Amino acid sequence: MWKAFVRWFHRMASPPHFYAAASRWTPWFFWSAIIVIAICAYGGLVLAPADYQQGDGFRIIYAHVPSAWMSLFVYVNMAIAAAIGLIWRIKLAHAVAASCAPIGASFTFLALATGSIWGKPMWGTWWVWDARLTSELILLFLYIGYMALRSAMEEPSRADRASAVLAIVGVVNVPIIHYSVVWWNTLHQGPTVSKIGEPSITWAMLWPMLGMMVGFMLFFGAILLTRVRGEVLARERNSKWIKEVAVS
Amino acid sequence: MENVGIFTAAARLVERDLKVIFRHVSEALNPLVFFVVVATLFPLATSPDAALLRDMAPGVVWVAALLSSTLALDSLFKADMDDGTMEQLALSPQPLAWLLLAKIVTHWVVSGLPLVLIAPLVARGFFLPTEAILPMMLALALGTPTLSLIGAVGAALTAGVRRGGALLSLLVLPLSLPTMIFGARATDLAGLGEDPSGPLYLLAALLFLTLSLAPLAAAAAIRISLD
Amino acid sequence: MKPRRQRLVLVVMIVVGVGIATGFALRALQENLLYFYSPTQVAEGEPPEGRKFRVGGLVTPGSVNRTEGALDVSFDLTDNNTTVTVAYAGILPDLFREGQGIIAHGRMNGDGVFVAEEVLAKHDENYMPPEVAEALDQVHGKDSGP
Amino acid sequence: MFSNLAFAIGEGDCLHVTGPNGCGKTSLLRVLSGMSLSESGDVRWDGTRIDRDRGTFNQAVFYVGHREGLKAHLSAVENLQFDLGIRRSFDQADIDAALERLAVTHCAHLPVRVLSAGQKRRVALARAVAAKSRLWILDEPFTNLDVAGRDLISHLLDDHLSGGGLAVVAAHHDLPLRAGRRVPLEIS
Repeated sequence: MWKAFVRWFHRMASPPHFYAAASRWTPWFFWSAIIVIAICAYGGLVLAPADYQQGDGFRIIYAHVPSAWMSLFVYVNMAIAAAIGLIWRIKLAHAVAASCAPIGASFTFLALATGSIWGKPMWGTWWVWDARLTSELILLFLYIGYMALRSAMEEPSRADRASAVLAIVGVVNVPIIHYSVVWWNTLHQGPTVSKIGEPSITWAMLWPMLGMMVGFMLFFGAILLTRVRGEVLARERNSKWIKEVAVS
Repeated sequence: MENVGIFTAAARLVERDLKVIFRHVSEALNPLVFFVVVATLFPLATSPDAALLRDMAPGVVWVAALLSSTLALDSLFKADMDDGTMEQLALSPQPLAWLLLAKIVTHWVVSGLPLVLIAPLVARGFFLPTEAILPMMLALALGTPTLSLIGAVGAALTAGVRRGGALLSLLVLPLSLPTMIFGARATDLAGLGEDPSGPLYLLAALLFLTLSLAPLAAAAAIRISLD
Repeated sequence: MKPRRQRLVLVVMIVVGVGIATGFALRALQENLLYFYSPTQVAEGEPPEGRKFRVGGLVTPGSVNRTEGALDVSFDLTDNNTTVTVAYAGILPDLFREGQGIIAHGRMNGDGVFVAEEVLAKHDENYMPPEVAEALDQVHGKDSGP
Repeated sequence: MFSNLAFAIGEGDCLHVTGPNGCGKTSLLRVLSGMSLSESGDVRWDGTRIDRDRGTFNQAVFYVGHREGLKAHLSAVENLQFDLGIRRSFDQADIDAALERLAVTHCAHLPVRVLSAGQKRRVALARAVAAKSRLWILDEPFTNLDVAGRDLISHLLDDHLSGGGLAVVAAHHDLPLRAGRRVPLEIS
């Protein structure tokens, strides 16, 4: 089992193989993401009942929570890919890390925007300097810093490794973001979904949210594969297999 | 012909760096002057109202400290990269992370410690109560080395980049925010006559964490910059 | 010192450093990092005099007084132990209602009234349809709290 | 930049790297010194990969690159004291002898920034002599040196090689050696 995985991993690390496989997978990811998101949007916006306190306003969680979650997930992904690239010197892993950054930054921005829209009716203000929102903002800065460092370096291999170090250093910040709700007791609610014990959210409200997370993940997969394909094309533009792909 | 231990090597590096700094001391004083000037800007930009200034004091001290420490980072590795002495450090038999730690400590003694010492003056100018001065100095003494350590990683990453100043700030400031938040919070609590020990413990935790990990990251970054 | 031993010394120093950091972090978590005072703390005079601070608690049902034709409102804030009266002039957030947890930012005036400059609703971790909330209410009274 | 290079040198050997500008001489030397990573392949010292035991390798090697690696505000003596000081215990006599050998004793106590380019080069090379490293990696050591200087470096190399030392020298000059074995390596 493990051996088979290692073999698969090594094969995927070769750009032509990856390129071909990614081209095959992308539509699957994309269309399943569309279907899952559509079903869950219906479930969340129509089927789920209104909240006893927040009314219909709570429905923005179906966009806010998955994007906030994705903003962290993508960052961790990026750091893991960067670490793999740094330790085993796999160029494809660096390409994955590089492709993650703009996607993660977009999710972070989306989480901030939806959080702010949600905050207006719920807290009475567009922006609260609470731990979670602030950490999310710092996360956005981290993404921007990562992309800036990458673009400041002319040599791709040096840019790969330097930004990998930055991603790994930045990932130390991610647990601080996740547990900030516990650490700094502020206005934001605790993490509803992972609360153990008595369920504090009814099933009719919960399943569209969990489904949305899956949908966002699939969507991320589709975008990531597309971006990595572009990255690989740019990096390997002088190699022979690219010409074969381009001709066919 | 006997190899030297890591402590002797570190001591010699500190000695060399101090010698270099004291031969053009005016440059080393810039961050300190910057700190005082930035703090002076706030009353001029807002108002000389004592109550307002007292509320702002912890924030002003920490923002000024963060900015001045970021400004000072530029000189941390850049000169050594430019004259080739960083190559010699990287090729010395001593662990590079350890040597960089020695450099960071020297750098802090020259650019961070004076901040801690002059901060009471600034704080009094902002009418911070006397009993808050010592906790504030303690918070700065715990926090500014952390800022130097985190900053060193950014400085190492941008050491090979031409005109990396703005980029350096962009990388370092977000990572430094927790330190600034806890530091300002500790100062604030002390100013309100409350117990600042919670955030002070967190500052200490951050200091030890960065003390153990930041030199490793900086060494990895320097090797990449030298490549 | 042999290189191998040097490396060992460094690894030990790193482990010890991370250990000390963890110790300090755990110690910090035992400290009160709270961001606001409870009405009991306010009654006992813990917040500094003459300075702005935050007070958090539940709005006592039946205590909300609105001034006709103005935005002025006053209400009692409780932690089920002590009560503090809050005066506020401005638009209250949607989630402000009796029994709801809120946080007010302001300072005490001479008459023991907390004059708020800002009122923020602290919404709880429960999401449920109104019927469920009602049913819960009937069983053991309104118990949404921070 | 370059590929399919394989070579080994032993005691008394001097690898002479030649080739036109921009062919990667400096890059090769940086890979050999352990400063740069090669895309593939590895560099071994006494049979061990150099990135596995940097301490031992770095103790045995001295690299002099394009940049001298001297602190401009310190004197030649202070620079040498530091560079030796982080490597091993040393005598002042080692330093004085090395500076004497490179004929820069008269300016040994001036700040390096007032020295001429040739004098700086000599001070940088004096470090390699004083460090008594087994392997010298010299990148264009003859740059900025006068005829007497070049002659001096050749003699230094002779002494180093006949004492059982190793050297890697990148130079588009001829490398007249009277001792040791010259291993030519041309990169194109």
